Amino acid sequence: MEPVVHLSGVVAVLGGFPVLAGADLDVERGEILLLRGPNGAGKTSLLRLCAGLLPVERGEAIVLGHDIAADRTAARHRVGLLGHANGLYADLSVADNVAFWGATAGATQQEVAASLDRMGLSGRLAKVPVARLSAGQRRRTALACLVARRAELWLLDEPHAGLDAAGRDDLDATLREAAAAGATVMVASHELERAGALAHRVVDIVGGQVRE
Amino acid sequence: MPDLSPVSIARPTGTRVSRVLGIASLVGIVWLVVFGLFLSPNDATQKAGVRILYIHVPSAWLAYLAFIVTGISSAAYLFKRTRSLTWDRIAGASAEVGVLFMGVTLVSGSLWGRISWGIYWTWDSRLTTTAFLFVTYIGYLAVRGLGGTHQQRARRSAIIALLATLEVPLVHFSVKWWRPLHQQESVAEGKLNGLMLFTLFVGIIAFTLLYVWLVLHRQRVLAMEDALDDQGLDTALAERRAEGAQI
Amino acid sequence: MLASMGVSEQTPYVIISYVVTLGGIAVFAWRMLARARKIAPQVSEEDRPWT
Amino acid sequence: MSTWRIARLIAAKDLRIELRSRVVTNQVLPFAALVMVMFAFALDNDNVLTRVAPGLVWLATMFSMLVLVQRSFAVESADGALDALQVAGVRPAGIFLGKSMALAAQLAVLEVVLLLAAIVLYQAEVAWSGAVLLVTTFVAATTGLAFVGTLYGGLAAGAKGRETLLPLLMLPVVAPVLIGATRATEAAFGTNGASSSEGWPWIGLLALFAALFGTGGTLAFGSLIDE
Repeated sequence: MEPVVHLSGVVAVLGGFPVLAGADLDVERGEILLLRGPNGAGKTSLLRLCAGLLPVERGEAIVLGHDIAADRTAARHRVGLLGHANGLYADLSVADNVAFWGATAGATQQEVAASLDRMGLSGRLAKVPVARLSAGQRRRTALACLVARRAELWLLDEPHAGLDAAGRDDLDATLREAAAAGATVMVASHELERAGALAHRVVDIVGGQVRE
Repeated sequence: MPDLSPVSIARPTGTRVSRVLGIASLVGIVWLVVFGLFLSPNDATQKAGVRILYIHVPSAWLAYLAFIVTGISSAAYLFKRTRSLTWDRIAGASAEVGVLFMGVTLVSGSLWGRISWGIYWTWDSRLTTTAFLFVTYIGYLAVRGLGGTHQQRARRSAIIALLATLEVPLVHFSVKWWRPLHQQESVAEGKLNGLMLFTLFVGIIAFTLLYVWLVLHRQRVLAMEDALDDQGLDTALAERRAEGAQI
Repeated sequence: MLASMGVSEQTPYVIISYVVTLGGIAVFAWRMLARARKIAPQVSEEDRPWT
Repeated sequence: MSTWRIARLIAAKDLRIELRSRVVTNQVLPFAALVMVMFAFALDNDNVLTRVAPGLVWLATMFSMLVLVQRSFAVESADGALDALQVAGVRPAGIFLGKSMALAAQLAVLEVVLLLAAIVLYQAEVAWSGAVLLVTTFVAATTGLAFVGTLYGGLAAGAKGRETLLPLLMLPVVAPVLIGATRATEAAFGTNGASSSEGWPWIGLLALFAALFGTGGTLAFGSLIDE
């Protein structure tokens, strides 16, 4: 079967600096892959490249059957990214945010409600503006948005950061469910114990390259 | 006389053709100064003021031509079959030269207005459009400096240049209708005698050659700067890979 | 020089307009060529197809 | 998802943010009113004020619009939402049209307030015969301004020094709207003895302007916001 993500000799540049220096990586469908490595190794860039935010300077990059080196917008609607930023609107309530991001992917009201439930955000908390939430609660809201979008490829950058124990359990369970349902998950994390138990496979990112 | 000697210093971006162009435009400028300041007579009504026109009219004409070239090159870049960063660099080089020419045009025009009309500025449609064009293309150059990859820069600035090109007629007509009783456009071409017309003609030739020479060189400097970025990437890539090998 | 032009109160305006125009272009050209000379040694031959 | 549906979704989201945060009501509108009062201080003569009232209304609109556009894209870039919209595969044309619609709605409120300020503070007189022209002018000018604001706001959104880049890019471009809308409003007001028939040709200019930037933005917005 064709891999969901296929990178071969990928070079990507940010502000003149080669954040990725010839990365090779294949990720299979249904896999949970952990990316680990020191700060500045290129984990975030790899995820942003797969999401079509960072252009491919050289090399071959296929995501979900789309050649994103030729057109990096091609695969976007089937990809979900949780980056360092949460992508939330601070003035809107939790429920409004999840409803908006769900709607961009055509989610129904039931699906939005289920996503809120999944991340423990239903009830009183749903009506609170994001601006008043703690960092962990914002992370939960962003995850609920991601769940509502039902992406085929999940890209998560330090998803555990800021979450409490219950939040981490919810996150891990959600990722396992998604992978079992056929989604592919790529996680960049420093929480090696936690994410290592979750992942099917671990790769190291060093100096903008991937080591198995 | 300003020092323009292209022969001695043009080597990095010079070729035989550009050297011939450079010498020709330099000779043209010298001719223009000789004819414009000394040999041509004073005008009956404008007196010495007419001498400003010998540089004002050519620089204005070339400024407009420069922006037309920017518009055409931008369209050529956006058109898939002719997509090449060379078009983008020609557009950028031409806009820079255009802003330069338009800047000096506004200065020489104001000085001419001061001695012919007694005022530095009037809200005549031609002047106002020119001033807007000047500011618009300064904005275009700012957009070119926004960063990103070469292709991103090229796409973004090509779109802005095309929008600017389409907007110029709107500005022109709105200003024209805004002031229906605008100043007579009194460059008075009909009243110039033979030697005056010849001087103006020399000016237009000299400035056209100068424009081509400037854009040719500037475009090559931009190409070298782009190439330098790409070369920097190769060294940086090697360093980045070595950083991986250490661990 | 001034005699041949017929010196008048207009003369300074004429001179200034010539100096600004030609001087402005000269400064631009000079800086452009200086930049070219500075970076040319760092750029390889094949990136300078005109040479 | 169709471009039109995504545009409505984004416009509704922007307007809801505005209803919750009240930045326009609590900050931009008072700022605009303040500008009108400052004009009165600077042009301390009732006669002058009445004569130039239409121009001042549109000038205040342009300045306040800069604040509105900055705000419209600050909301998107504060927490990476603009990136998220792109990753979500939302069509740039949809983002452009949606944000333009929301901006147009906010501009419309702003313009009504400025118009009332001109009537109250500057003794501008609106004749009923000019009402149709006046409404048409406001609709055409607002559409064009919303398109231009969104186009250049999106371009400047990710840039360094966006606060200064936006006015540099936008103000020269909106000059035809300032001229056209001012002349058409003068005709509608009957300022300086202008008759309302003089206003209609300007509507054509405003419509052409809106069409140019509406088309340009719909086609090219993706390339402009892509970092």
